[in-house]
Amino acid sequence: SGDGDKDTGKDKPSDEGTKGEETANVPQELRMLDSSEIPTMDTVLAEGSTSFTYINNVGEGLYRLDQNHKPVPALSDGEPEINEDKTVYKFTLRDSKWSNGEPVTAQDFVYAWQRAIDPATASPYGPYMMGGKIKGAAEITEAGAKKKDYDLNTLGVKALDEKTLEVTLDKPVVYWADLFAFPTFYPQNQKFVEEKGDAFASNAENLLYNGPFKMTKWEGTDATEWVLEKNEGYWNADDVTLEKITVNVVKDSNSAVNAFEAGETDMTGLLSSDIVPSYEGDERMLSWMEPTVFWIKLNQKNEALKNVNIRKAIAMGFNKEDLAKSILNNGSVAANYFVPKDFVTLNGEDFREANGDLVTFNAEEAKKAWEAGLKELGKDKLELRYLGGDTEAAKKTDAYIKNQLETNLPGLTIKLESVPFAVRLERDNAMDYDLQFAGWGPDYGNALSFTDLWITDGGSNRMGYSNPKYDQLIKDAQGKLATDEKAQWEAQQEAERIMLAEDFGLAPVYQRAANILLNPGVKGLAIYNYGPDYNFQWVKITEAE
Amino acid sequence: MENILEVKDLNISFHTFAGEVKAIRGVNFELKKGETLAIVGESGSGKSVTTKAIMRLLPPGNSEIKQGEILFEGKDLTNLTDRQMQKIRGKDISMIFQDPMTSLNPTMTVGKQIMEPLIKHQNMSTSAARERAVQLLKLVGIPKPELRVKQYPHQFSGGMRQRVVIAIALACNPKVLIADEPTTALDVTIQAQILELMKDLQKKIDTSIIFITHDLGVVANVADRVAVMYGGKIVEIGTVDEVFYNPQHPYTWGLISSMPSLDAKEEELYAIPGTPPNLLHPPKGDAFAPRNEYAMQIDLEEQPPMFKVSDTHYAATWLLHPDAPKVEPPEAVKSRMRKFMGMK
Amino acid sequence: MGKYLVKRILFMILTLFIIASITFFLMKIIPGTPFASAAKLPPAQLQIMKAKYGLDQPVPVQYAKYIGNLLQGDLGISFQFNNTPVTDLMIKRLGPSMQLGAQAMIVGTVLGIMLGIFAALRQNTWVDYSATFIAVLGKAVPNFVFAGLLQYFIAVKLGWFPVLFWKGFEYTILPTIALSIFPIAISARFMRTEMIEVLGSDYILLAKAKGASYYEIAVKHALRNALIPLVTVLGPLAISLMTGSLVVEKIFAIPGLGEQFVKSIYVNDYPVIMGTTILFAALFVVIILVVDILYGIIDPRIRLSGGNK
Amino acid sequence: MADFEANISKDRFRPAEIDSAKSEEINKPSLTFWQDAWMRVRKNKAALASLIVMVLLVLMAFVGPLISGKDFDTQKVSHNNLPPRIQGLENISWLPFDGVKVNKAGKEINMYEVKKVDEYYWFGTDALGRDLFTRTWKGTQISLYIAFLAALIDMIIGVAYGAVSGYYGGRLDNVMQRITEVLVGIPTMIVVILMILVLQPGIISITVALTITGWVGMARVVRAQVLKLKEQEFVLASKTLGNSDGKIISKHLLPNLAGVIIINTMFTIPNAIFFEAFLSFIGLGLQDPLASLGTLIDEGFKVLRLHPHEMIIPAVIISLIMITFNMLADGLRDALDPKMRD
Amino acid sequence: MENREKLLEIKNLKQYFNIGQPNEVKAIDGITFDIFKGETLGLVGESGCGKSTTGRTIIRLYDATDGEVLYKGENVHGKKSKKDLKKFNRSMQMIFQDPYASLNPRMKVSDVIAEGIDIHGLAKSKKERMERVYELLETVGLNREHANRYPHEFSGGQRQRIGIARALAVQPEFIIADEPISALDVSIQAQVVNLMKKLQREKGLTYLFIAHDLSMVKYISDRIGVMYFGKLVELTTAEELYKNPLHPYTQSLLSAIPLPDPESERTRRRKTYDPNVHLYADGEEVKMREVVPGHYVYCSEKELKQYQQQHVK
Ligand SMILES: Nc1ncnc2c1ncn2[C@@H]1O[C@H](COP(=O)(O)OP(=O)(O)OP(=O)(O)O)[C@@H](O)[C@H]1O
Ligand SMILES: Nc1ncnc2c1ncn2[C@@H]1O[C@H](COP(=O)(O)OP(=O)(O)OP(=O)(O)O)[C@@H](O)[C@H]1O
Ligand SMILES: [Mg+2]
Ligand SMILES: [Mg+2]
Repeated sequence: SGDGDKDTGKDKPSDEGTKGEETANVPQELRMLDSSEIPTMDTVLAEGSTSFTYINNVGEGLYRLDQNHKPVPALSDGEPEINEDKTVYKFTLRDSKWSNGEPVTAQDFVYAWQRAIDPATASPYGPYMMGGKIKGAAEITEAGAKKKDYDLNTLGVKALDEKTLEVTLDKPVVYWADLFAFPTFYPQNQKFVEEKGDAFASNAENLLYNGPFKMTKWEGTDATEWVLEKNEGYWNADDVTLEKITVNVVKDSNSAVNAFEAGETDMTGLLSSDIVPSYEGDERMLSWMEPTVFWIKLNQKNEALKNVNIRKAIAMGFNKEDLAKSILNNGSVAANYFVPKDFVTLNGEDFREANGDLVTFNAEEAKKAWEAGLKELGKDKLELRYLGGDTEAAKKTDAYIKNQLETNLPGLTIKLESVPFAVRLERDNAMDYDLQFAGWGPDYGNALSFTDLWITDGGSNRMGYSNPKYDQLIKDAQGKLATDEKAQWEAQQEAERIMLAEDFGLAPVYQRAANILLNPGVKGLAIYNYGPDYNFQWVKITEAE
Repeated sequence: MENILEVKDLNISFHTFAGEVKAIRGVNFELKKGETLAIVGESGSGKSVTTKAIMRLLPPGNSEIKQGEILFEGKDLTNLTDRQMQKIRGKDISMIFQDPMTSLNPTMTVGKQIMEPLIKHQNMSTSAARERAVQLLKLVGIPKPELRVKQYPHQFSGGMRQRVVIAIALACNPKVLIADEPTTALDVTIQAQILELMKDLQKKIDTSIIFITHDLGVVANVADRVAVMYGGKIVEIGTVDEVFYNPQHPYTWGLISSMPSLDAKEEELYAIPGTPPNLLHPPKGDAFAPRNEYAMQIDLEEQPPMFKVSDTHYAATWLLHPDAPKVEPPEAVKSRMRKFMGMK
Repeated sequence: MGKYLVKRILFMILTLFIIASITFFLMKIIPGTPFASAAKLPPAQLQIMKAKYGLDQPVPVQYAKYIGNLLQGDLGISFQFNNTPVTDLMIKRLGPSMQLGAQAMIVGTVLGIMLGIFAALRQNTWVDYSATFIAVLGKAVPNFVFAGLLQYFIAVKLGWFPVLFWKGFEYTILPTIALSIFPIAISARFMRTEMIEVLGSDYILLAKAKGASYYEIAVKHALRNALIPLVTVLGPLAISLMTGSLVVEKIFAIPGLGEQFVKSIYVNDYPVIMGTTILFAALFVVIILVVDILYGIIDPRIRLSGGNK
Repeated sequence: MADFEANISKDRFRPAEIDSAKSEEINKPSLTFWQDAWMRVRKNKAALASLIVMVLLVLMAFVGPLISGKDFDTQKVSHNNLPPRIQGLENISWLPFDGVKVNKAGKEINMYEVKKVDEYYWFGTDALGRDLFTRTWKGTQISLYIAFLAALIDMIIGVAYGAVSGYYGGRLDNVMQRITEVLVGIPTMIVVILMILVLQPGIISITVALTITGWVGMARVVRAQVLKLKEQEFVLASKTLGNSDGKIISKHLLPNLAGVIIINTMFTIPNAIFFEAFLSFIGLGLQDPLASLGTLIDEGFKVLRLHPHEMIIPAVIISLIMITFNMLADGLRDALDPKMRD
Repeated sequence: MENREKLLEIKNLKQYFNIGQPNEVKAIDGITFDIFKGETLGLVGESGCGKSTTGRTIIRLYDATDGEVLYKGENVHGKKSKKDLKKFNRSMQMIFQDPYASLNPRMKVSDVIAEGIDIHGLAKSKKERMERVYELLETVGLNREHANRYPHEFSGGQRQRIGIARALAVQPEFIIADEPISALDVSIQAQVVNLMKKLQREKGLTYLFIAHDLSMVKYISDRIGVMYFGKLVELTTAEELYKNPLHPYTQSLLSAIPLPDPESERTRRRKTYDPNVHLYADGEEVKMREVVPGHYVYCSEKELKQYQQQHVK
């Protein structure tokens, strides 16, 4: 997975020769802004992209995402030995050191992973990333929830010796390399963690580093300023040019832009969509497609939304193109799908190229379906509650969609309910909505991170979508087809088609574009679609022209 | 005796929402060195306005001296600049107000408030001024003055506060002291003390006093001369004996006879009927005419001039016109007049 | 006096307790989950997390526990800032908020008082009208607009001050100005009213009669008396400045309490909501006490009656 | 001194006929308290001007949405983000009503020509192509509504609370005072945000939230005033006549509180409007497509650099409202203050 | 005198404020006297000695701390039914000191006066109510045109008369006048005093007349009580009090009144009162004692003798 043609990260290795010279007398320091504090630097507890970003830059796991967003062996010395049915992986570790001088051992992995799954830790992402993938993970969580005894040693991870790590999976996983590159699977030094106790990861001093950078200043989770410096003890330190990264938190997008304009920073956080149009065509703005898709969830427990015609009418009943181009106007594109484009490719072909547009705006067809649906329901009017989204553009988008639907589908009344994110999550969980504007970003680079959402009673389905055909296809993709990339791919494409074009189980709206302001002198920034946001490992500062 | 202060044909108006209030309409009087001139008259007759005009303390926004002169030692105060006036206030002319409870600054020690004019007008050093403040407090009869200078007004009783105000007023040995109802808010016993104090002090520093009150008893106690005001004018002026024992103006008659006397027991008090004039629309003739039982046609048409009764005694009533019919004043007045004849 | 103080302090504690209790139950009715990843997590995992933070217990039990911990000075740990004790969070964030609030308070009241005095001394002239206008405008323009414009024009366009952050005195200037506009407005209007009232009082007349100049009257006599009632407004104003500077903190990227507090409400970070509320309330009761004491210091009438009785 | 002309006809010295009843006559026209107050307000130019502007604003709030011929929530995406253009004024180049926008390079482009729009949007359009003229006045309507509703409820609760607390005094007063202390002690922010989250955003919850804490100020003022008033002799007189507490409060206290109440309300109104704008900033304002001046300013502020009109117009109107209310409140205070009367 | 009907008996009345608090005030501290039907009892004393408090306690504006007030033999402060209360309220009324504060500025004069009529249902119709108002206005020397005006349009004296009309509206037998003329102009005071006297003659009213202007008090009162710091120190007829002031405080009070007579003022000697002159021994009983019939002085047994000697016929 991964993709090459984003606007960024696109410095080809060939450029590097010239850059080496350019960087000669420029201080290799990057000053950047982030939009939130780092909630935790404990790999085991991390759950958000901010944590993942900095953990990724100061730490390292078996694998590591490269400049092209491809997992490549890192602490694992070369590819692992994999057994016949692709469930047991044996890694040999390369020689590397923690920042306190101790070697990174296989035991460090076992300790970290066991800690992540341990119910006593109550890590959010540990069980999420391991459950159903690493052997024994789901069982431990179940036991923990029921307050029963559990044995951490049943987790499928073993240190055969100092340098050899054996991982046992529940079943074959196509995207296994992505998993082992994910920060949740990074090692931790048991002695250090236990020594520090509660203080572990509470600030820069109470952490160990084994990645390209070290944190030299970070006063804790609520710090609004931190500094990363090159880690000379990193096994691949020669590859790192950047000496120092200074990060400051700025929550207001306008303020960040002001700081950038005043030359106080080299890089802003994501721009709010209101700002983007004023930088159109400006070389300082960096834009790319995120694999984040926004859609309207249709609660199929609702009497009316059980009706496929009604769902079809809603899914086709609003003009997404106008929304993306005129209203959002920040590079986002209309989504006629739920697996995003620029996300996964197979043999150079994007998932989207193959599966195309599945549900497009068509006012006429929508109206037809609407009337048919109403007839089937025996109604001439319908009122639906619409649970609003939480993004900055949400209110505008919601207003627009409401207006579109009500115009295009006569007899429909939409009752907008805009609520904060935490409330929406809870109501999503309780399925207390009719329509819900929501979005999803992946955690690993496989279409499964989207397609497995909609299996019957899937943990994140939460809209009552259920189709045995769909379930079967996904089950196959996760299971028996896992070793056959092509077949797995096609099964998922078929599933997506069924879900959208036949069942109209979801109304996709748009795929989001991301925009930041970046000093043109900053080269080699790697931007990732899932897990961490950025990797600074290859960044070089050149004279800005 | 020389005149230290002369007020000539003073006319003052206030501009209010309702229109022009002609509060003072041609007031004339003079104050001699060392004497006490009492101004009596009912509420709203213009007593305070007259004296505030002398001090140039009328509210700056809506008041206007339309006409007239106020000569202090020959200088016309109405022409002075603010700065020149500030030099006179508190030094040559000082003033005591009616309400001792509100006329002291609650957040400043009593000592400081007494020292202020001393430092300002007599260029005293702080320590000298403090010493003088203690002396002044002693002078006005406040026990333990050394302690008291450091206290705040609220730690003083009403009578003591008024003494402090008097001390402030006397700090620079003023040539003229204006006392605007200095005892109205006080008890009779305390009033008596304050009056005695003022008379004592007047003797010591030989100042001239303008004493405003509407209590005739107080007037009888303190005054050398008396001016009776009504409706923005002085209607009768004379020595205290003349005004009390030989009053000429019917309003003065009314005032005197409406006071019950301690010895005689009247069945009914003499009451001046009606209400004071509205100075927004002052009457064409004598302002007192509508309440005057002896009013004549001319009273309604023309304002009476000041008729001379004696060298020191004048009254503004047409009754003194030779052509006017002789009228019988009320019994209380008549008995006084008889006494007056006897005195002569 | 001592007895009075003890009584006051006991009552303060009771007030705090009531506030804490009310907030606790109110907070529990806010809908929403405290777990950011709730959309992804399987039910078993959510269960484990709830158990860890004691959220699976009945509310009264949670309440009893909370109050128990509170009495031992333990405010719990934050959800959003993983495992960080609320006390630490607040201590770090309180500094900038207090400094900014205090600076804005000083600038605001000093300027506001001056404006109010000028307006009162020149009542119903253009000076008065323009002072009133400035004061009203200060209240009329929403804070975020004012702060945003200041940042853009003064910092970005003119480059006179840093745009963002909290790293030294020059960084505090723009936020202080932005935040002081409200106290300027309040104190200017209050001061004007009080000054006019004081200037009309008998003792001012007496001061004039003493020959005091314009300046002496305004500064020596009127000011202090007009200030006395202002003190009562200053307390609550100080609180709102030191705690409610959300807008300014956000726009100028200042690591203060306001922004963090609002966010904690959004993400249902219960311990932080509680901790901050208790802190604010404690600040409030203390400042009210301080104001009362200050009142006594400024106003000799109160000082004495308080002492005597 | 008595140098009068001697020749005054004797006739004039005959006794005058004076009607004794006449002396009790009052020549002033009878002005009630309110007439008198109105007269004072009229004399105060700033207050009068404010009153006129305020009436105009209120009028526009109701008439405005009707006269542009456009709907406040009709979206026309192809017409979005247009600058203002007004017939007749469009050719006066220094007025900002020519539909021209200055782009980043400093070049003026007529957006109406670019987008091929024939219509006139007097205040321009927003991101969804909705007519800002209509939305602005609709927003004014809602802001005013919120303000008035908040003021009203504040007035009712605050006045009742303050009056009862002050009138009965003693232990009841003590308890009620402590309650307000606690209420004030809970940060307004948390109460408001909690209320809005619990009740869901919208006009009602904003009003409720405002009301929960907003009335404390009013209660304080009223209580203080009642404490003063209840010692007034006219209240004692009513007591000696045997009047009941309820009657005394309603007939003697409340009418005399009217001035303070009105003045305080005048100050409450801008506070409510301001607060609503603040709520919009933290995302708790009204639900689209409804708009208040607060939400309009908030939305406009985000695109200030690109489409300044979207913020400036509502900001000017909110400022006008604030200023007029404050000036009027000042004027009323002067007019109703008993100390300022004769 | 002795056989006259007692309208009101005040027995050891006490009124303390802020009891138990550090700022406790003993505003009246055990006073005993009677008021006879049809008389005017004057009450004088320096500011703050408890005159107003006495009046207000008698009319139930305050609950007495101790002692009792018997009105026609009935305890005023005892528990009362609503009906009894109304009856009481009708029989006893009050006139206040401040003509500006005693009328509700937001009420028309007619409503001010008719308040009592409304409360006690003394008029059957609107018309009758207005008739009563007009009648009352005329009784106090105002005219019917005034009914529709507001208090601020009247002068102090007129307002005071409106206050009197309000009190008269319920046809009381007993009126407490708390410094009804202190705030009035000299020229107006006589109007009000004359009116009060006239009403007393015509309606057989009984007054408790509180003031500190002794000349006016002497003029209007049949008997006068002198108060000093919450205690009644002397009580006798007006004539007797001026002729034979026995208590040193009374003497000092009388000597302080300035008379509108320059001649006597020039010769006046003021006496001062020092409470220490009494030199009461511990345990000595100090109370109101009758020095000569009808003349009571607050004194000890020893002083009584002294006073009796001092007394000149
Ligand atoms: N600031 C003012 N504005 C308008 N009218 C005023 C002002 N000051 C005084 N007057 C009017 O001037 C007239 C005279 O008032 P002044 O204060 O001199 O009366 P006075 O004789 O001192 O009465 P009192 O015995 O009540 O003090 C009154 O009619 C009063 O209403
Ligand atoms: N409600 C109250 N609470 C506390 N103290 C009071 C109260 N009313 C009166 N007092 C105090 O009781 C004492 C007697 O007051 P009162 O008003 O009866 O005096 P007075 O003789 O009427 O004085 P004046 O001549 O000034 O009217 C005073 O010291 C006063 O401060
Ligand atoms: Mg006066
Ligand atoms: Mg009294």
